[in-house]
Amino acid sequence: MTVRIRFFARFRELLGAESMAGFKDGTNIADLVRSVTEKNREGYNAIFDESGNFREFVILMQNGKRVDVSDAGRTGISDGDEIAVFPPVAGG
Amino acid sequence: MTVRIRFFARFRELLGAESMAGFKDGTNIADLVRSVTEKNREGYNAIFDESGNFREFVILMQNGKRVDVSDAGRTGISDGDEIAVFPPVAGG
Amino acid sequence: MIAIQKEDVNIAQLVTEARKPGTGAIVVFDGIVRDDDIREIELEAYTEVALPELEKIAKEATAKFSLLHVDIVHRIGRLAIGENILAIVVSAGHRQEAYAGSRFIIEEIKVKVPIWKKELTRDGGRWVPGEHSHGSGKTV
Amino acid sequence: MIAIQKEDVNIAQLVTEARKPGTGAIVVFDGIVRDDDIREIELEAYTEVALPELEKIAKEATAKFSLLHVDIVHRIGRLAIGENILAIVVSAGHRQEAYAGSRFIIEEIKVKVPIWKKELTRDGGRWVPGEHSHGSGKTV
Repeated sequence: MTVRIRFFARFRELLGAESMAGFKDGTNIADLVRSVTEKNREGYNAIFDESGNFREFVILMQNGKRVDVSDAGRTGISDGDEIAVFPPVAGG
Repeated sequence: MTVRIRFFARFRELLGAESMAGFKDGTNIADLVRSVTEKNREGYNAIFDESGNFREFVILMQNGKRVDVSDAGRTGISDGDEIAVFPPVAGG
Repeated sequence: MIAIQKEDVNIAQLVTEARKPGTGAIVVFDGIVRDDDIREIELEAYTEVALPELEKIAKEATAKFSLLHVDIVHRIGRLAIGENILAIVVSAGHRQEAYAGSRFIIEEIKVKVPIWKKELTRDGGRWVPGEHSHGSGKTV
Repeated sequence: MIAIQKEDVNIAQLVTEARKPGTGAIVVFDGIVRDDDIREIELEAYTEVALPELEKIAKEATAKFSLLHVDIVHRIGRLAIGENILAIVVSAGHRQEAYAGSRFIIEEIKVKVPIWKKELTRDGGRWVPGEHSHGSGKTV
């Protein structure tokens, strides 16, 4: 299945605005973000801590709906999903 | 001495915008307002209660400075003073 | 600009000119003649006292909330429904100060500045009671 | 009008059009690029999520504060010092609702809407940390 991953702000500068990637069924959001970022040391380190867990401030969305980072490891993805990864918002 | 008395809003409608009047030295603000209004029953009643005291909400100014109605009976006036009498403000 | 005037106020121009160095937030309050079953309203001011009082309120707000710019324009005379009564424009470095400064100014105006409003209705008129008045604002 | 756009916003026109029947107060918030030793800022949005989020905030504010009209225009792209970043225009019957509604909207935007700001300085850039962020907003 094919999933679109989008990064914003500082994460976008490090990892690019978006990528499409194929994944096998049963992949969860945490695995997906890890696999897309692991070849980019600086990008990976911006999002994950030394233990490989999402940094506390990272925000994840699946098709525009917030997914708590603590749930990302057990939240499955489906074909055509859009996963967004970004730092805390700062509009206004 | 000559003093200018100004009325605003509802009091102006009842008593006219302003009048100049001559008074003898030693006159206080309460006496002045009473003497200027006493010939106009409706105007007088808008400002004074049955006992002849200023109604609680009446605001007095002497040369642009607030004078509490409870002090009006012992606040003297001077030649050239401007005394203003008005109901609670409602701007904005 | 602190003014009491019959003419309408150009809010767009005030907002443009409020952009002083350091400005991060501008808050505008625009008081409008509301259609409370009236034909129009008439505003009256004790201008010689009201104008310095507005200037004092602007100064106090500036000091208290670190404002960078303050405009207060209060209209008098006859105004139709939908017309501007009062425009307050404040600039500050941050939004907290801009909102608080704006609010301070309107609340002070409501209780301290000698201006009165009469609602003109089909059957006569009614002086709007002051917000902190003990009076009843009865029809006269 | 709820929008995320590169173009500037015509605040005067919004204020004119905000005069819905029953309006007694209009409050405008105008967020401006502040001169914090920067050259300009660059704003980025996750527009597909940010726009419906702004619409939701406008609806919530309308219900909660009995607003008669709400505009929110958030700009993106590169903006110079003194330019408008965000305009919020709300109308209500009374000032209390207009101020509270305006304030509610800006506070919600600050924490809920996926928009980011980068300050461009002489020696590079700095992402502005979110107000409720745990991140440090360090220079990158």
